[in-house]
Amino acid sequence: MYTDKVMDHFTNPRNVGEIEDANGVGEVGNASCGDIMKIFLKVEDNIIKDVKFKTFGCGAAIATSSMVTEMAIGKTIEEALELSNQAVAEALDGLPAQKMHCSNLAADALHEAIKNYREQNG
Amino acid sequence: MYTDKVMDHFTNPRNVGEIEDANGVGEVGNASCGDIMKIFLKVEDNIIKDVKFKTFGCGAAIATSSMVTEMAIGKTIEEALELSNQAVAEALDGLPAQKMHCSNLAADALHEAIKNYREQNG
Amino acid sequence: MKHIYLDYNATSPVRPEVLEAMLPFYREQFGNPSSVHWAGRQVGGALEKAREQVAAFINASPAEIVFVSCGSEGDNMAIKGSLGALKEKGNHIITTTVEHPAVLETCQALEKEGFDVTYLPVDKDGQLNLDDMEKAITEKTVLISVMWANNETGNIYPIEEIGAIARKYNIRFHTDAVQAVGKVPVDVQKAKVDLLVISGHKLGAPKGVGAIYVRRGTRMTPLLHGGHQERNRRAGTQNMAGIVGLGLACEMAGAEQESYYHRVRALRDKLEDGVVALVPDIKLNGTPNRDQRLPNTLNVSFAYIEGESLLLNLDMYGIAASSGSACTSGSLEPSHVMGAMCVEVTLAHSSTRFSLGPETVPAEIDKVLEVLPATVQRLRDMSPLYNCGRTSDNCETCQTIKRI
Amino acid sequence: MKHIYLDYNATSPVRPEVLEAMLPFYREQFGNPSSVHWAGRQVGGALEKAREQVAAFINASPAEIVFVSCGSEGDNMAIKGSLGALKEKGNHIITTTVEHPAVLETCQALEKEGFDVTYLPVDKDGQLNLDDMEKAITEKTVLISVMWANNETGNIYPIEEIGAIARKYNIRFHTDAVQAVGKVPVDVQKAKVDLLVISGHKLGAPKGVGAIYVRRGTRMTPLLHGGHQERNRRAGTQNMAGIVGLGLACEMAGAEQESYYHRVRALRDKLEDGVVALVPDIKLNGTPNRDQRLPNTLNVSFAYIEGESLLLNLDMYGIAASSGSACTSGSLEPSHVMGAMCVEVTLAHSSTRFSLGPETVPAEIDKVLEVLPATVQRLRDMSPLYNCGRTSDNCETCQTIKRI
Ligand SMILES: Cc1ncc(COP(=O)(O)O)c(C=O)c1O
Ligand SMILES: Cc1ncc(COP(=O)(O)O)c(C=O)c1O
Repeated sequence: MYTDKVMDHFTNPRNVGEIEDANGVGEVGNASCGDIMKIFLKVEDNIIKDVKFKTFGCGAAIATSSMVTEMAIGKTIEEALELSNQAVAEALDGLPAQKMHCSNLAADALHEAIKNYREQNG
Repeated sequence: MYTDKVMDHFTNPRNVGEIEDANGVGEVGNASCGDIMKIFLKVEDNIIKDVKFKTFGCGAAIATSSMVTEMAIGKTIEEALELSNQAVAEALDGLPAQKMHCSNLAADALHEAIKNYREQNG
Repeated sequence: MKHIYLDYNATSPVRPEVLEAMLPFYREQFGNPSSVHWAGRQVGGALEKAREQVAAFINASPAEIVFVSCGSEGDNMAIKGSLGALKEKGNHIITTTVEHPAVLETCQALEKEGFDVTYLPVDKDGQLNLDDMEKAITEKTVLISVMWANNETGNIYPIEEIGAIARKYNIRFHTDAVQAVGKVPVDVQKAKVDLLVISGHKLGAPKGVGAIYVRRGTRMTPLLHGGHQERNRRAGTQNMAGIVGLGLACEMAGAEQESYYHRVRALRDKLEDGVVALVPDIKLNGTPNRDQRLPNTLNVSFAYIEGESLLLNLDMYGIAASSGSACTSGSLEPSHVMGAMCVEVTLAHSSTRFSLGPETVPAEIDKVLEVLPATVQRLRDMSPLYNCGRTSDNCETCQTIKRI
Repeated sequence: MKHIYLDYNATSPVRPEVLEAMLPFYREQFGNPSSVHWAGRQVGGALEKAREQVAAFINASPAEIVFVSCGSEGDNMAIKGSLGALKEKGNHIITTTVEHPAVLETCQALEKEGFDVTYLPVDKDGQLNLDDMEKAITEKTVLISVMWANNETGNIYPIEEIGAIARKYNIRFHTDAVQAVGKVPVDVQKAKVDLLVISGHKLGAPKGVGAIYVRRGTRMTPLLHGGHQERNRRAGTQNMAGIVGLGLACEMAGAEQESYYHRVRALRDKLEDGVVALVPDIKLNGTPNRDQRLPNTLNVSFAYIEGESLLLNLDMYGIAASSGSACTSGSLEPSHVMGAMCVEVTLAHSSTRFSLGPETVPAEIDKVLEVLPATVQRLRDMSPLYNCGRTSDNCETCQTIKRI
């Protein structure tokens, strides 16, 4: 069902946790869909210095969360805003069709966190 | 499907043929049902001296025809009239349910032949 | 006694390679393909591989293949599922008088529910007149259902031409290809069919599995409601071993189709020529044009004798064939196919089908030709119809054996 | 890695004796039981023996057993066939909100055709209120359909009492016994059911075969029209190997039922006690009264985590279980059974079913209890819902996960 990359990120997720002094936090999804992703950002000089996640959801939800954190770190927030859910799925060598819709929201969560950062630090 | 007795009478039918100087002939069944039985009788002194049959039909039709000839020979015509299709089927250790209706008409053919004998010999 | 099996149109043994391929799915790989864990994942690939094999065999894509439990289920699903989905468009079906009961009885059941059915007649050789078909089309016609090849006579119907007519009038086209696949080339694109049914046990896969091709975009109501298997098209845990077997059987049949055709046709022709030469008073049922008949099928009536007793006599020599006699049909009437061709009723009762298969060998045909003439004669000598100058029932009477 | 299969309610491996008994029917005895010749006669006896075995297992007579292709087909046939035959009498069905999709989706399809369906609610433990049932009965009620035991929770329903109610009001009673047979005693006379469905692959027979008990005198329209197989009740060439396997599996299950119950229940209780003791923040789904649950089933929700990711984590240890999570259901919603019990939605997504089988051994339970607590904790540590003081969605929201 899942690619090796998905299983790798699912079994060894990178950047799990919270950032105590995050300056951007975003959350997407809801419990009835079975997926909630929360992203914590530490942005310095417009660059994403640190990013962590917490996710309630299926294998795809956890793997995309993990992948998006890896992809975001070190990027400017503009670059990070370019990151799409599609790009995350591709970086994982694809997701099963039925997962594309519900569980592939990690980039959205990242964008929410950036939005939150901008609001706070507008 | 068929009992050993049925198969015996089917594979080695007794008294197949016609009686040249028959004094009673009976036929039952019709082609659309797939069964036609014809019985030839030689009656002397009210006793069935000889009986032969010709049958177009399935295994059960042939076996019951053969069996009824064996059962009729030597009987008085009154005794022969007592012979029922049921008795023929029992003498063959039974017939499959779906054959009881269509293919178990040999006693009827015998009775027709006796009727014909009586008509001729009033 | 050696067994000579000439009833491949009824069922066939599972091919050894197919059985081999099935075995792991009973115990080692017993998972439910819907499961997410190892036991489910172990079999998901095999399910999709089988789908590809079936698809390739008939020139479809894998997503268009739905696995079912038998040919009859496929036919029921095709017809009821189409009529259910197309209710708004119309309520008229066109089919033929010579379809398998899985189609005919389904249509008759639908008639009771208010659908209109046209049963196209066939001529005395069992052939259709496509002008009749075009004339039968109305504004309300939503489905044409014509079998690719007839199970009793082996007649092959002009599916490509029918497909063209169906396309022209924008009518959905279903074909029961249960007897055709493996015996003649079957290509859903060329034939322009929308729905096509196959059954495993007629081509060396086991009983209890079949498939239906559903052209992309063909809306259907399900016949079996329930779980999400087969993309919501057919509920029920998939018969993994059977499906794997069907996949391989299709692949093998596809690869061997041409050599099969020539080999089995040569044997059938030998049998047909032999029967014609050696047994008097017979009637060939089906088209005399052998190119328009399945290469493995010979259906012949032996005047004056009844089919079941002939079968049982042949059976004593180990020869397995089948008959259109009422006595073997499970109903009280002789074959509706013989009726549709207006075969005289006693001849219908004596119609006998020899259907050859990939395992048939020349010596078996020789044996049949050795045994048959005397067997027929022996039964004729027992028959009140033989040599008595009786004329046969006329065609008025024969109407009574038609079901429709 | 050793595999630990705890998903017997999804499917089970074929028992070795059963497979052994099936094998001859693929090649040596490949005949079609409808044929009159040796190949057909070879298998006719086996077909009827299997019918006797199934009948004896549920205290029916052989003539009341019809072989079908799976549990889903049986349920569809029972419901649609009854409604078709009883059209004149009424158009109302009573069923429950916790049936298998093979029943629920069938009822929903019938609603679209104008039939009325009452879906009886269950309480938070998944139990029915029989007063509700009696109140739901109207003059138009022609069928009550209640499963014998639930596949997700293992809850056993009071079939004998429901049978008595159905008899009292002279209403036909169907029960989906797919999960019950083999696990608890099933007797169609005691339970006064008219229709009862079983599926082979849940009790050690292969996938692709099932049976329906049809009480003598129960009129039904066929689901599959066509040939005369199964006394005109179900068309299609019989799946001989599968049927022989189902017969033997039933015989074995009948003989072992009591010992099975005690053995598997002890293991399940050990698992249940262990989970309760070792993992905080869990919720048992189904009735806490273990006597009213199947002896092999434990369904438990682990707060704050989602089912599929738990399953995949367990899978890494070779442990196979199943989940009510939307991610594993094939639909976009979590289990309708959890919804019917008004289980809070995140808990529904985390509901996890362990179902044991005859081949389960104590060491496997030990291993699960060793692995489970840390695995749950690991996922909780990753969850935004854990330790954040967030209150769970209330029961208003939970309504949205009910399908009915
Ligand atoms: C209670 C219940 N009914 C029906 C079915 C359907 O059985 P099958 O998969 O054989 O169609 C199942 C199995 O999934 C079940 O658990
Ligand atoms: C032309 C045709 N259609 C349908 C069927 C039904 O196939 P099955 O027995 O697999 O249901 C058969 C086989 O008997 C057939 O010959």
